[in-house]
Amino acid sequence: MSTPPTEAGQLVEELGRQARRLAAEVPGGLCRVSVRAGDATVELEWAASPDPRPAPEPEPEAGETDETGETVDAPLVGTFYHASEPGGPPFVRVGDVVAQDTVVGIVEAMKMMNKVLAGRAGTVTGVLVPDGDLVEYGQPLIALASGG
Amino acid sequence: MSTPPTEAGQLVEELGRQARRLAAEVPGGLCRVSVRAGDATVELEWAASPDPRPAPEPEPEAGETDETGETVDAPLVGTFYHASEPGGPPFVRVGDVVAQDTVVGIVEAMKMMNKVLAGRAGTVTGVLVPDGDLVEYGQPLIALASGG
Amino acid sequence: MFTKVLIANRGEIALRVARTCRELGIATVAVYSTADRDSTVTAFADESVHIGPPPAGRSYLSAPALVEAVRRTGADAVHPGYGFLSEDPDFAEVCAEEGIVFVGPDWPVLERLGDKASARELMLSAGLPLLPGSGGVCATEAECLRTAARLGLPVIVKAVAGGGGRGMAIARDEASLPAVYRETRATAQSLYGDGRVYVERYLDGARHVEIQVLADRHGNALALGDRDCSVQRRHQKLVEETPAPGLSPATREAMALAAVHGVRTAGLVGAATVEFLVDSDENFYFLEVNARLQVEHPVTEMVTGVDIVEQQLRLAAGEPLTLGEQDVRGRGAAVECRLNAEDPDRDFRATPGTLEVFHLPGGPFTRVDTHCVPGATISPYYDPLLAKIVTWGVDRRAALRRMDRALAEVRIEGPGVSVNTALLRRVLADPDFAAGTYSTALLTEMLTASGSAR
Amino acid sequence: MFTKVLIANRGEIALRVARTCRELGIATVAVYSTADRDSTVTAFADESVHIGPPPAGRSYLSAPALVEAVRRTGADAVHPGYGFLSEDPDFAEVCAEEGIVFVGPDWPVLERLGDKASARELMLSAGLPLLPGSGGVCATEAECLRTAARLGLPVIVKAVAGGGGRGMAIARDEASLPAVYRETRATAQSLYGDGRVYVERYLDGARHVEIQVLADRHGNALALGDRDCSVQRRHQKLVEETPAPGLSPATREAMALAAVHGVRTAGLVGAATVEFLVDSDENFYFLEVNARLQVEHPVTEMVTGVDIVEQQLRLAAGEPLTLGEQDVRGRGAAVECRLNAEDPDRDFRATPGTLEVFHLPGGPFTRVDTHCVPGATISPYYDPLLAKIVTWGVDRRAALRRMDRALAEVRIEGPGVSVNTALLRRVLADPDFAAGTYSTALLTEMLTASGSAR
Repeated sequence: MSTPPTEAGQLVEELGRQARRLAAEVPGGLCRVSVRAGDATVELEWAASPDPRPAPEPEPEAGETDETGETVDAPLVGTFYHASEPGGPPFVRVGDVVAQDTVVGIVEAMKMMNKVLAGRAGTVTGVLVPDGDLVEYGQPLIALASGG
Repeated sequence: MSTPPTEAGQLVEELGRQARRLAAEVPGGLCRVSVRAGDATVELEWAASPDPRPAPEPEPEAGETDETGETVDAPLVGTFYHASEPGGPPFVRVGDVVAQDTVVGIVEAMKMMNKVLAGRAGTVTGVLVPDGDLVEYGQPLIALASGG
Repeated sequence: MFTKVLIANRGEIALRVARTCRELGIATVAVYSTADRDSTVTAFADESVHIGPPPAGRSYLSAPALVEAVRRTGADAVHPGYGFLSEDPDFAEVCAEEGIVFVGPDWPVLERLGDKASARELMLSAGLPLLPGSGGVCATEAECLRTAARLGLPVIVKAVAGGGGRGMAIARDEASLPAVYRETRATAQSLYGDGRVYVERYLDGARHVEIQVLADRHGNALALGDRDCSVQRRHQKLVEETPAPGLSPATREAMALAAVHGVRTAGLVGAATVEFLVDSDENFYFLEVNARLQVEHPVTEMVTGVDIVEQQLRLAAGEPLTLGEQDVRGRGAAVECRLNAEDPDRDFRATPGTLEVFHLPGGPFTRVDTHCVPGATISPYYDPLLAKIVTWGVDRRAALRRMDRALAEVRIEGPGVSVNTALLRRVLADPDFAAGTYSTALLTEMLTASGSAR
Repeated sequence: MFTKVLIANRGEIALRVARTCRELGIATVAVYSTADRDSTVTAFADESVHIGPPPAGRSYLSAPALVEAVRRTGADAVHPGYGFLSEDPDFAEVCAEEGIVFVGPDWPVLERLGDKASARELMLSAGLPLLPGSGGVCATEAECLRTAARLGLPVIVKAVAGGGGRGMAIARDEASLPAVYRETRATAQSLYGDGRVYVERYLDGARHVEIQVLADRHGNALALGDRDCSVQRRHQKLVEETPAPGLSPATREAMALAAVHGVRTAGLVGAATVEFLVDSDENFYFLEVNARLQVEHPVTEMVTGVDIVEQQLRLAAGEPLTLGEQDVRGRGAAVECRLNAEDPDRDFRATPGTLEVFHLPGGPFTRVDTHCVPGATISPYYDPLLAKIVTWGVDRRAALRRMDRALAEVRIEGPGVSVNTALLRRVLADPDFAAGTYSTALLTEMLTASGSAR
């Protein structure tokens, strides 16, 4: 079935994007993906069933880079800091070129400092959250243009 | 948007047929018709609002001929009789040619005898309900082929 | 008990009755007009009969169609719900002649109570307090004017054949009375084929309070508490609650006694509601008897734990009333809101259409009665009631807060469909309503004050 | 009372808690994982916080995420619902340290009751009857075998850190005991990071009966009646009812007294359930304390008229218990059925998917708690509970017939989605269940007898 260049087609495309994003955030065990818009359906199913136990908690230090590559998002709920200490120099400024493992900020949750890594190479085009603000999971923190 | 010759198209056609049939059964005051299948919608709206009072009860003697012209349907709930008296000659037999006002049967409801008229000219191709059976509203009684 | 009951109604009440039948092990027959072919009760019932085209006169109001549907299915009883043929003595008489049990009072009782003038006389003879009035039919305009002069204005002119808030009009001054008299006669003639009217003094600022009564064939009768139904638009109820707020226990008891006595005097068997007007001094006056199930019966069910439809069926089957005062003692308070597909901003005009989104509340102490499902079409042929939301609480305040929570969960959307949810929430927020000091004037005053229903 | 409560849960219970908060005028904060972004409670609540990705370990089980969500929104209390962190002493302790009220018992109480061995000791000291057992942790296989020899077989090996039906296994003969012991240790280690187990005599044909208790900070405690939860699949409850059928009033009272005494001895404040096993001679034995809201709390609510979530909030806010015995006297009977997206024919495997059709019952004396709507997607990350259907009746028979009527109205369809409706109706139709003479063996026997769950 070809996707017509209509609103419905665009909807399907966006749904697909969301599905891929969700799948990317999950450590494993994906079992079925179904995308539907009106009568159009795309469905994928894998043989293995998902693991019912909670996944081992990964050390939340890498920022989640959204798949459009535009932002580095908060890896957990907490307070976002630009610098490692009050008044200290910020980890990154607009225009900085970062590598995958560059620390771009810190999210403090229950007195634990969690480094936020860029996750990919690029150039910082914006710092989206003021220093000291409370952020929720997935909230965009840093705008990042591809390449450097 | 053109209607493709698909299942959806057939669905729309069938929905349209149902809507027309419903509309035909109603004595007046039709206000809005909406036919939808997936994203395809046909909608018609009339300016006058329907009369909230019950319509005056028409004398139920004409059979309701369905719009395909294939059957004469029961105009009310009751007992269907082939003849005007027990053992008498039936009003019609298969092969009979009938006019619009030919009596094709009787439906008795609460001791009232209601004549069933053919409603249109044609040839009787079947008597669908045995003599003395209880019929519900709209139940096909007589099969009728067009012309004569 | 019956083995098969035909439900001569549609919408939420047909499903309501079918549910209790199922719970009692009674087979159910639904009837439907062409417009209701795919209704919820048709899917729910054990059998269904197509009784006619959409106009009620040829389907739900057609006694021959219903009687033949009973014969076709072999049902041994007919439950008429409310509205349609539920208080029609002719239908009840035909059922009796055909050997079908009509789940409601005997037809002579329906006839006596259905004529509002004879019902007044009957209750007067039973000693119930009545508003001063014409004491019978007002046959001429001159008689009407004389009566009004004697009673004092305002007066209300009512159709003898009316009921349920239809066929009545108020005259506030002498000048307007002749027109009101003539118009009410004309309306009554066109609605009921009976132009007779009578006249009563009209009480401003009164409350509409009613008593739910059950009575058996063996001389037992019992009141199941009261309901306040003063929130009305155009004499149609919108919000109902039990117990009626702020009444003294003495008044409550006196009304219950009067209602039970009135029902017994009428020789009524089954469930009935005796309606009263109550003034600010707690004087109460008989209005009419509704000799059938009421729309608002669920509030009484939630507070008393009595299934009123079950009681109707048992009483119609000739069983004696086994409930006593101790079984029907109310717990807490309950309120009902009627969700209608209507536009309060356009004089409550019905807004039929397709329900693309239809989401109703649930959860603790919340009851929902509806025949609608997402995708259903609300037909213009019948009343616009979509659902009844009923909430219970340990007290009135708790029940009302719960109702507001529940109404906030309602999401109903469809092209052209307007629902009165916002107006209902405005009623709950009204200071007089919240204080329980409202009267039948509440809604009119609210709408007049704001110039809008929203 | 609180001004803003964060609900640290998801699904039907998050909505359940939010509803009562709204009714009490308390602002609500919902939290959601990425999988629950468009959930009903997120739409219902005043605010929502995205706390993590779908796996519960990084969202609903993440104490830091929840505490930071509280700080971000300024909530003054956290309601944990059931499951997830509801009985986690570490989370409760962190809340206390951060100045957040945890709506549940104080953390030392959770710690003491969460360790099943110490809870046993505590209840033994309070004089509650216990099944003969190891009297503490069974540290070695040899000790386990000695204990079993002393108790007689069958025995049940239970994880000290277990609860809610997980981390336990039965050994029916001596030969199988070592394997059962080793496997339970391994399971406990992997599920809870705590491999300690203990051993109790196992009762065949016993019933699972629990007492709902409320206790305040001022020394008052009250039982709200009992519930029978013997219909279980793999130690998970499926059907629950109140009152427990067929118990003598003396046993009922003795269990209630024991439960209240146990809760007081533990110093527990809030709502809790004390679970017992009851044998055919009505001897009862302490099993465990669930120091939180139970899934099945609505049956108690329908019978007593008490909103248990409201009580939890009041008690957590330090208010004294104002309810007395006379306020919680039960009326009638209630039963709950859990609608799960699972396939009884495939060992109750969860069947996540999209609910294309989602129609639940309503009407008289019927309560529905659900977070699902048509079109919703059931995620594979969480438990498969779709809805709880609760019905009330004047007696057990009426409640059960009503439940069968209600279940017959359920229509849930979606690709790959299987729902256990038919199995629930089979339970209702089972002669032992209908007679009220069933035990925890009921479901297993039903499934074994038919070779199929349908």
